[in-house]
Parts: sequence; C-alpha cells; structure tokens
Amino acid sequence: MGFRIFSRDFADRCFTAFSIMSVVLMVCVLVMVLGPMMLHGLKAVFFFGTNEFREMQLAVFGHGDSERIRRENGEIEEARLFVYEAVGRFRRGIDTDHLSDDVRDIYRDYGSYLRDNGVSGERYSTLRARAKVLRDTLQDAFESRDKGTVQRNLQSVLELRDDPDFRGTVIEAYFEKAESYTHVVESVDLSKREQYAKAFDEVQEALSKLFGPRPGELLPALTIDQYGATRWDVVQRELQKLLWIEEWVETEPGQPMVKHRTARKEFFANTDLEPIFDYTEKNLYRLFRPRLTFYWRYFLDESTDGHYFGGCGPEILGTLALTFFSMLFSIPLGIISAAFLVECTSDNIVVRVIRTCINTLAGVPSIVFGLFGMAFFVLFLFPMLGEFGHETLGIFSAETAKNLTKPNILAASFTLGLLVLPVIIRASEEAIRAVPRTYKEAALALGAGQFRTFMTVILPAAAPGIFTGIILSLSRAAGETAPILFTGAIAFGPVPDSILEPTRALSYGSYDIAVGDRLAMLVPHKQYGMVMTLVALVLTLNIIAIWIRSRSSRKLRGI
Amino acid sequence: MKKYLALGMVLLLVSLAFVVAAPREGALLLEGSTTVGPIGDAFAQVFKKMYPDVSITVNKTGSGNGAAALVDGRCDIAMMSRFMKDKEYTKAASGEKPFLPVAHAIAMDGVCVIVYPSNPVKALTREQVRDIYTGKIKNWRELGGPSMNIVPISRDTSSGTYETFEGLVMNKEKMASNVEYVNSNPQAHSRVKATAGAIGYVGLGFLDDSVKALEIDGIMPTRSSIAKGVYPVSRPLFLFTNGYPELGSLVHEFCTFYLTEEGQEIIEAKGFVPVTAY
Amino acid sequence: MIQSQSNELSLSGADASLIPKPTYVQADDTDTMTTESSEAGGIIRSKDFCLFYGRTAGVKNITMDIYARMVTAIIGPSGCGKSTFLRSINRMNDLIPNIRTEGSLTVNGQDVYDRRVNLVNLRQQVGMVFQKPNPFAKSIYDNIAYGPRLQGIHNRSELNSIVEECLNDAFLWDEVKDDLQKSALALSGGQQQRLCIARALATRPRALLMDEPCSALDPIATARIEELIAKLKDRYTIVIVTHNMQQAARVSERTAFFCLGELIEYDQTSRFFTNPSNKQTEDYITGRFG
Amino acid sequence: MQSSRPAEAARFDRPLLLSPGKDLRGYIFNKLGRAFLFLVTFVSVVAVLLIFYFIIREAAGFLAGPYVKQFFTSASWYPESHEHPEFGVLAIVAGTVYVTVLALLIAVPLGLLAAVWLSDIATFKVRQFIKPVIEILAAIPSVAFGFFAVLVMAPWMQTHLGYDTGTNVLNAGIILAVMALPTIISVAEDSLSAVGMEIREAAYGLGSTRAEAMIRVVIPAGHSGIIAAIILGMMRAVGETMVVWMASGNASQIPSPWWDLSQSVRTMTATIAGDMGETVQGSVHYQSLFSIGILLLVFTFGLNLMSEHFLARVRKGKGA
Repeated sequence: MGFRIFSRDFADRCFTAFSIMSVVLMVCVLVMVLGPMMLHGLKAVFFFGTNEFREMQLAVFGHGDSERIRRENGEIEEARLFVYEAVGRFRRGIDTDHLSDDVRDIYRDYGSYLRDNGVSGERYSTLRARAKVLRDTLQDAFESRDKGTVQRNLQSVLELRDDPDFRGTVIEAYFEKAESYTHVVESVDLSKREQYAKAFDEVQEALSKLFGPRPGELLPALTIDQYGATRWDVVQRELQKLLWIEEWVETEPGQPMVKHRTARKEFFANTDLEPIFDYTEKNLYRLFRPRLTFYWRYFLDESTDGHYFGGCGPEILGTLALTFFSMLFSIPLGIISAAFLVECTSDNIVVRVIRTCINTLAGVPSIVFGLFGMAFFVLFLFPMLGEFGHETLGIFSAETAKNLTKPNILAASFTLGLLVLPVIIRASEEAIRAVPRTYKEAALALGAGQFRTFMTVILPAAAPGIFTGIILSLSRAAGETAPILFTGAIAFGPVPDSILEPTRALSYGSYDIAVGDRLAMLVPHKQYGMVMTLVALVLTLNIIAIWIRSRSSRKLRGI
Repeated sequence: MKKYLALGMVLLLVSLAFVVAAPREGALLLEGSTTVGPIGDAFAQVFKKMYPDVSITVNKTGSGNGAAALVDGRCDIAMMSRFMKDKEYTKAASGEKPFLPVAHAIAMDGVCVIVYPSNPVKALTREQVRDIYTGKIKNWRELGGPSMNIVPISRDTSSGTYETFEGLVMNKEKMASNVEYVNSNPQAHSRVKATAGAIGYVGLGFLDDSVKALEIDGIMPTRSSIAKGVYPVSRPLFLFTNGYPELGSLVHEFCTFYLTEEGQEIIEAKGFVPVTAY
Repeated sequence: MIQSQSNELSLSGADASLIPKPTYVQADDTDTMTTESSEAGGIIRSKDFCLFYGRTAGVKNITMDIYARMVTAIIGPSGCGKSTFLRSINRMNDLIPNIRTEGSLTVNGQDVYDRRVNLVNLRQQVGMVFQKPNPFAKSIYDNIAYGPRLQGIHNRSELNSIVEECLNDAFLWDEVKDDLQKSALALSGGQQQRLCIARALATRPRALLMDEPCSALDPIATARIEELIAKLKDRYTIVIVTHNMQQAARVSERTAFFCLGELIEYDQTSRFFTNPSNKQTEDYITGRFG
Repeated sequence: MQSSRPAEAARFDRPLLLSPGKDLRGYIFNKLGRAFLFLVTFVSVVAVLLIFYFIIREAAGFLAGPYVKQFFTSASWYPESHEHPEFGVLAIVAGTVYVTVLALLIAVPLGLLAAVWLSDIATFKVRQFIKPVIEILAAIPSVAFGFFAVLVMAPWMQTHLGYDTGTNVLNAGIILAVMALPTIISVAEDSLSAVGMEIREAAYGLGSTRAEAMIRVVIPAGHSGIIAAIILGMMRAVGETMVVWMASGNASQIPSPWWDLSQSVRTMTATIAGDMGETVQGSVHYQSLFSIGILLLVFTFGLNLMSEHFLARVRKGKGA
C-alpha cells in the first residue's frame, strides 16, 4: 500500500517534471534559434557606421547632414593621403606596366605633336626614330629587374635631357619619369618585384575594400564598389586582411593543414609600404570616424542590388500587403466554414468528406500550393476574369486586364489564403465546439436566430480560440516562400502601386539572399536583418492579436 | 456592430486604394535562373537609374520556369544557366503565338571543385572527382589526405551547375546514392565550409578564404583560365528573348548591356567572367 | 418493453389532460386566444407527443394541455423526460443531433414541429430559463438588452426603461442598479439566475419555460425566485420543471408527474398533492418512490 | 410591440409559421443563408479538388508512360540522366516517412506535455506570458529554421556527435518537430482548457493525482481537439518544404542500417521543391515530380482517413 502511494506520487511528480521540462525546452529552443538570429539581425540596425556609411547614405538615399559629411570627408581624405602616397610610391617600383603604357602614349602624342607643328619628311622620321629609341630604352628600364641595367638605361635617357630637339615638347615627360624612377629604384629591391606584385595586389584590394575607390578615380558601376567599409566590424575584418597574410601550411603529408599568419609589415619590410600598416592600425578612428548608428531607416529604405546596402522597406510593405489580403480572404472563409461544420450539420458523410478535404489541404506541401496558384490563378482564373471584365463587361481597362495575366499580389494572397485556411478552420472549429452549449441555448431561447446567436454569442466566446488559429496562420502566411514564388513575389522591382502588380516580400527576399548572391555572404547581417525584420513584423502582428485575444478571454471570464 | 462595420469600410477603402493606380511607362520582366539572377538584379539596378519610369522586375525561380515563363508570355527575358532544351524550343515554336527563342550569352561561369580549407589535397583529376561522386573513392586517405570519410555534396539535379558538372566530369556515370544535394551555390559553399570531409562545387564567384579550390587536371580555376577556356569545367550563362529583340528597344538594350564596359564590370563584380574583354 | 408500457399508461395521461379550462379568463383578453385554443383549452397542447434520441425514446405519448396565465409544474424523478418535454416546447432539443418526434405539439394552435415553423418567432414568444444560470459574458445591461435589440429596439431610453423594468420584475434592480455595466459573470449564482429570468422577460415572451431554475440555488435565492414566479404568473404562461415537490406545491396551479418518459398524472396542484389518482404518483409524492 | 405589456401578454402575435407567404424575408434569409454557408465551406473542398485535378493533369503523362512500374519499385532516383533516367521513388518515400515519424515522435509527447503544463500546472499569469512565447516559435519563418539547421545544427552534430554529415534524418526531424510544436501546443492547450473545471474537480475529488487526472480524464475528454492538434502538426511536418530541403541532406537513399539517423535522406516535398524550378516544363522529370505530388496527397489523405477513423472509434468508445 505504501509502495503504491509512493509510486503514484512518483509518477505524478515525473509527469509534472516532464511537462515543465518540455516547456523549458521549448523556451530554450526559442532562445537558441531566435536569439542569435535576432542578435545578428539587430546588427543591421544598430552598428558603428563609418563616414563611408554616411557618405553612402547621402549619395544613394539622400539622408544626412551634407555639410558635415563633406567637412569630415575632407579631413579623412587628408588623413588617408599618407597611405595613398606611400602606396603610390611603392607602386611606381612594382607596378611598372602603367609606366610603360604612359611612355607609349607619350610617344604617340609626340607623333601627332610633330604633325600638328608642320614637321614632315625626313626631319619627321628622324625625330620619331630618336623618340622611339628613348621610348624603348625607358621601357626596358621599367621592365628590367636588374638594378645595373635599369640605372644604365635611365642614365642614357637622362643624358638627352638638354637636347634642343626635345625641349619644350611632350617628350620632356620622359625625363621626368626617368628622374623619378631613378629615385624609386634606389629604395626598391627590384629582384623581389615578382614576389611583391601579388602581395601588393592583395594590399590594394584590402585598401579599396577599406577606403573605397581613391578620390579622382573612375567610379565603379556597382554601388557596392563605390564605397569602402561602411561599418566598424567590416573595417576590422578588412584590416586583418590588410595586416596579416593567412596561409594554410602543410605540417606533414596526409594530415590536415594548419592556418599560419605572417605580418605583412615584415613582408614589406624596408619598402615604401612598410609604414602604412602601423599608420592605418593606429589611426583607424581618424580614418573612419566610426559612430554608433541607429539605422532606423533600414525599415524604410530601398536596397542596392544584392541587398548589400540599404534597407528592406519595399519588402516590409509587400509582406504586409500579402498578409493582409490573404487574411482578408481566409479569416471570413475559415470562420464561416468552421461555423458550418459545427453548427449547421450533424456528423454525416458530407461533413466528413469536407473535414477530410480540409485536413488534406493542410498537408499539401507549400510548393504545390505555389504551382497550383500559378496554374490556377495566374494562368487560368485571372486572365479569364480579366478578359471577361474587359471585353464583355467593360469594367476593366486594358491595362488591368493585362496585369491580371501576370503574377500579382492578389494571386499570391489567394494562394497564401488557401494555404492557411485549414489552420484557421480547424482552430476555429475547435474553439466554436468548445463554447458551452448553455450559451447557445440562452441565446436561442431569447429568440435569436442561428445567425444572430452565432455572431453575438458564440463568436465572441470562441474568439480566443479563433485568434489562436489566426495567430498561427498569420505567422505562416507572412513567412512562407514557396507559394508566392510563382504567384506574386519578385526579387527585384518597383514598389507596387496596385494589388495587381507583383511585390517583393521579406520571406522571399531573405530566401533570395540566402541562395542567390555571393555578395550576401559578405554581409551576413543583411541576411539576418531581413529575417529579424520578418520575425519582428510577425511578432508585432501577433502581439496585437494576442492582446485582443487576452482582452476577449478576460471579458469572457468576467474580469 | 457599428464598430465592425466602420472597420470593414476602412479596410475596403484601403484595398480599393490599392487597386486604383496610375499605369507605368513601360515594363520589363525577367524570370529564371538563380545563378544568372544576380546579374539581372545588377543590370536592372543600373537600368532603373537610366530609365526611372520603367518598371523592371526580376524573379528568380529557376531556369526551367524561366523558359516556361518566356513561352507563356509571362516574362520578356528568361535568364538561364543552361541552353534551352529541344522540348522548350518545340513548345515555343508550336504555341499559340509561335516564336523562336534567341540566346544571348552574357558571361562565363567556372564550376570550381572545393574542399574544406585544411584539406591537404591540392589537385584532382577529373577521373578522381568522378570516382568520388560515383562512390568508388570513399576516404580522403586514398587521395593522399587524412583518414576521413568523403562527404560529396552536389547541386540539385536539375540546376544548370549540376548539368555542367555532370556533363564535363561525370561522363554519364550516375552519382552514388549517398551524395547530398543542396539547392544553391551559397548553400554548397556553407556546407563545405562547415564540413571537414566535404567536397563540393560552386561557381567561380563563391571562392573565398573559407574554402579551398582544387586544381582540376592541373589547372586552377581563375578568371583567365576560364576566359581562355582552359579550365575544364566552365559554362556560358544566357539571356533568352522572344525572337531577336527590336533594335533600340529596351529588351535589346538590356540584352546587349553585357557588351558595354559597365556591363562587363558588373559581370566581373558579380564573380563571373565576361565573354568579351574591353 | 417501452411499447407495452406506453400502451398501459397512455390512458391515464390522456385522462389527466381532460381538465376544464381555467375559469378566470378576462373579457378584454378574449381576443388574445385564438378560437382553436379557446375551444381546446390549452395554449400549449401536446397530443401523443413522442421524442426519440436516435432509437431511444426521450418522452413518449405525452398528451397534455398547458393553459395560459397559469403556472404549470412538471415533477418527476431524474431522467424521466420532464426537461426533454419542456425543451420540446420551444424546440431547444433541435440542438441535439438525430432527434425525431411523433405526435403533435402545438403552441397557440400551431404545430411547432412543422418544418416551416419560424424558430426565432417561436422562441421569442416562448422564453426559457435554464437549470444553470447562463448569462452571456457581457455587461448586465447588455445581457438584458440582448433580446430587445434582437427585436430591433436600439433606442437608448427605451432600452433603459426595459432594462429597469425587467430587473425590477426580477427583484434585481436594487442590487445592481449602480453597476449595470459590470460583467454579468461577476454576479452571484442567485443573482445570475434572476438576471437570466430578467433577460428572458425582456424579450416579452408569452410563455416562460423554466427548467429547474432553483436547483443550483440556496433557499433564500430560491425563495426570491418563487416570489418572482408568483409575481409573473398573471402575465405569463409559465411551465416550471422542478425536483422540489414543495416548490411545485407552492408556486403552481397545475402539476404534472412524469416517469420514465411518460406522463403519469396531470391535475390541479391542490388535488394532485392531496388526492393523487395514480399509485405511482402517490408513492412519489409521499417519498416511497423507487 | 410598443403597446403596454400586461394587456398584450400571452398573445402570440408573431407568425409561428415560416412560410414564404407570411414571412418572406425570414424564409429567404434562412434558405439563402444556409446555401451560402455551405458554398463557403465548399471552397476548401473545391480547392482540394482543383489541386488534385491540377496535379493529376500534370502527372498524367508520366503515369501513363513507361516509368510507372519503376516508379513504385525502384529506389534509385536519377531523373536527369541522359541515357538511362531512373524514377524510383521508394527512397524518397522512405525519407518522408523517416523524417515525419521522427518529428512526430519528438513533437507529440513534448507538445502534449507542454500543453498540459500550460493548461493545468502553470499559474494564470505565467500561462498568459508563455503561450504567446510559444506561438512566437510559429512566427519564425521557415527559412530561418533552415539557416539554423544548416549553420548551427549541422556543424554541431559533426563536431559533437562525430557524424560525417550534419544534414541528416536527425537534424531534419528535430527541426520539423520544433516547427510542428507551436501548432500542437497551441491547439491542444486550447482544447484542454476548454474541458471544464468540473471534470477536473471530479477527478481530483476522487483522489487522483494530477498525472492520473490528466491522463485518464482530461486528455480523453479533450481528445477531439488534441487529435486536431496532432493532425495539424503532422500536416505541417509532412508539408514543410524549405526546411527539409536544407536540413535533410537530400541524398536519395534508404538509410542502412535502418536505424542510422545520421544518414542523409530526401523527402518528397524537398524533391518537388528542389527540382521543380529548374527542370524543363512538360518533360518526364517534370511530370514525375507531380506524380510525387499525387503520392504525397494520397499519403496525407490516407493519414487523414486513418485519423478520422481513429477519432470515430474514440467517439464510439465514449458512447456519445
């Protein structure tokens, strides 16, 4: 007997413990899934923005204090000058291709100069030939890796400096170049040129990622390449790439390799480039002016391509529109269906068939909904309606009829509405069924019709349960990707100005970022930012619904 | 009751406000491959600046759907990472409004075989890659690496990337049943990045420090080796139009944008290889 | 078994119903009675009425007349079908799936089980109060105003007067007049039941069916309800189902005794309790039942 | 109606008969209302039928073609092979079954226990707080779960459980369970709460412990809602696409040995979603995907019939 009581008690305690555990587990999962995502996502809104960010905002979206940004920019450009100059100096020794090109250009210019000045015949040929000798000597000097050869060639060029034939012509540029290259050669180990070249490319890339294109340089076509590091975390990441060379080194054959870091400063020791590494690291604040930014416009702004910069305003609008219209369609339909299933019919074969159909609908994979939506709404129903409305009834303009043949918000909303319909129906059905029969009896006995009874008594009493269904389906409608993929969502396009146009949406947007563009890999906060926005949006909608639910359930309990 | 009625009216008004709207100047619809999509996005971005009144929409649903959309008249330009199949051509030529799809090869893409960065294996031959994917080689030890099971990762069987890989590497042999499939380049990249024994393949643009590209048949996938056609696994990317677009039309301009300096710069920035050098 | 019993007992039921109509019908009210009901006597008449839940009979072969402006009590042991019969009158049993009726049950000469019967009008005119108080989760005011609003009365002052009048009728006005906007669920059980009665009155029924209205209440609350019934009986036709024989004796003018779904005896209350004609009735009222 | 009340009492002045002649408006409203309700409810049926029709239309070519036998008997899925395409769906069906069953095994007990906790153990205030929190889980878009599966779960499984690959049955099952849980908990909690206080009091009054009261009395009393909850949760698990596509690995194999949950599988939904966009419309591969769609619908339909049957038996057992 004692054992029996003990075991019953034990079982009860286990039961309680397990149920508490399951809820704790749930909350843990919530924190684990949602926490990092929200944290990463928040980085899209709260971050340390550099002046590059402010500059970008001003240029692309027209936000910000232009006067101040311009002033700061001037100061920053001044600070960066040191780096640019050092790079320029080093480049002259390492990257001589462009010097050779210049030399060739100058030679060509000289030809036209001569012709313009009426020089012709034999004199022309002589001068050209002389210039050509100069050109070739200079080019040899630039391309050679032997210091002696270089100096000899430069010397032979410079000897002709005072030649009256060349004075006052474009050829004078040759002497300047030779002169400056003489200085360069003194400080650079030309034999290392090959070795430096690749590392120097990396440095230049890291610098352009940090600072953006140099002032005066031709702007790249894409917005992403037009600005440097806009955020402090990107600055630090790129700085690491600038300061360190990372390599995977084999320890012994057949074993995993090990990461190995060497400082670039050491690599470039005793060159013009050496000081920039320390300089950049020490003056990072001065170079970027990071400031804690609350980028609330993230929720309003357009984005640049690949969602690299900017926000997700159109996506939010699209998601709201899609959710709103799908709910507009599915809530009344769902509640009416549920009412019919509970109130109007007893448990006969028709009801059973209907209920089975509804359950089956709940299990249709979302992608099939998408394809069905495309085949039925986009390709069949809407074009038919459009044609009918335009040609027979004349209530649609040709424009509207044409829009109806393309994927649009309405088609996507209907598809989403169908998708969530079973959830609403089942939840509402259960809620309506759970309303005490006495309520219904009371109303009926007072002479309310079935419709009145339902609207005034049963619906308010079932409201909390119905809202549960709405909450669940709202979330689903806002978050689904596959059904809208073919029916009304687009990756890029203008903000729609009618429901007969396709729209961007948060769910599809974040999916698109995740699967499409390599740029997105560089800005994970954008990827998570959109997911966070979606979660936050759905959350807001849910909180409203939950608030209404708790209000109505409180009312039901008479508090 | 009145409250609800008022709410309903407001909602109705809102929806009406959505329906009634001004028409746009012109429209350009792009649909198709997720691989070509980013190029479409970027081109569209540039076009939006040049023609602010034109509505350009880009949707990335896959090459197959792009082709179908072009045939159905649901889009103006289909972005495709593979050439059109016979069946699609037939459908286009025999539909209600028959037309001949015209291809514009806008860029080249290399399919690079990648492994986890600490993997010491540096180069493989096509036969070795094939043996891995057919399940003949199951451990990295057999290739001179550490003793680790190989986790082969492939793109889904209907993607253009898969088709390129299959055609150029697999030599009509079937992949083993344990090969995992992922649905996009970033996915393949992130799986390989996180799995020590993995081998996968991605587009050239997705190479970075966190994965290691392998030499195939002794050739490293680089921009120049792909442009020259030396690298064995590369493919062209296409835009398809409904007949050759009328000269000077928006579609024409869009489809030839890759020839401009700006267009090529964009293609390069997106990690692909331009077909012509400026 | 059921069949045989009903044959045996139906005679007594039929006999009991053949009772002269009440004598105090006033002159100015003659027009309120249709000729049919005046002739036959009852405003609610049931003739060989049977109701089946699926294949089980709930009540069978009930034949009785219920007269206007009188309190008719129905007593009987649990499960004897008295509630079922009561609920048949305004067709509240329709809520239960698979019910089937036989015989006729007329209200004011109209067979209520006619397929074309307007249930709304029927129930509006045959009100009902239930065993357990079931106020809506609305304010006291809205509870009372529910019925009038259904009938299209939205005028605020008119509603106010109806609410006050009905609450007064139900002896509730003094207790709740200061917080009419309070939720009805916050009232005590007895108050709730009186509220339900007031609510039923507000629809201005012609007949009021009360299904054990006091079973969940304490003696004081019960007394108030009984007082209320006494007050209302001049104006309404009241049918009350009760377990409590004393209550039946106190409030009703006529009493019916149901057993096993059948009507055993139906008579004027005074005669019923003092001189029951049936043995079963006698056993029951003297407590020897069972 | 407006006249003085006592004089009017007991007069049945409103027509009791609802005939077109006497009460035309009421008559029409009643009839039309019913028809309207029925039509609206029928929308879902029409939707299902249309979906069926649409899918069957697209799949017809395949089902009439030469691959049908192979479809049902083979486990090798090589739809894009140039020379010898193979359309064996067994491995894919097995994958769906694996993932769904695992998800349900995790989600149903957890969900029920959590629902019990919410409805009976937690204090009112805590419940008001926790329930929305759990519903937030339902608000997380599936793409987010997919990220989580690939970026967090998969590497974790590789490093801590020593699996070769982290995208496998276990991963997909767990993620699906998490996704199905909010639905199960929420709907089940509603139905448990709807079971009246009286029945609980009765059970406790007879000396039941909480566990006994819940398991023997309350849960059976709320069975209809709980089964609805499980069905909705199950349907969510079966129908989920993107997450499975990211988390399951999509290797078209039947795990061997069969209990090895660390192997990748491929589900029906993932196959449809993954292959649909890129494949040539109208090709054999395209049609075969729709055939999988039919299979999936039949699968869910069967599950539903089963649960309906079960539900009917429970009802009968209760004698109601």
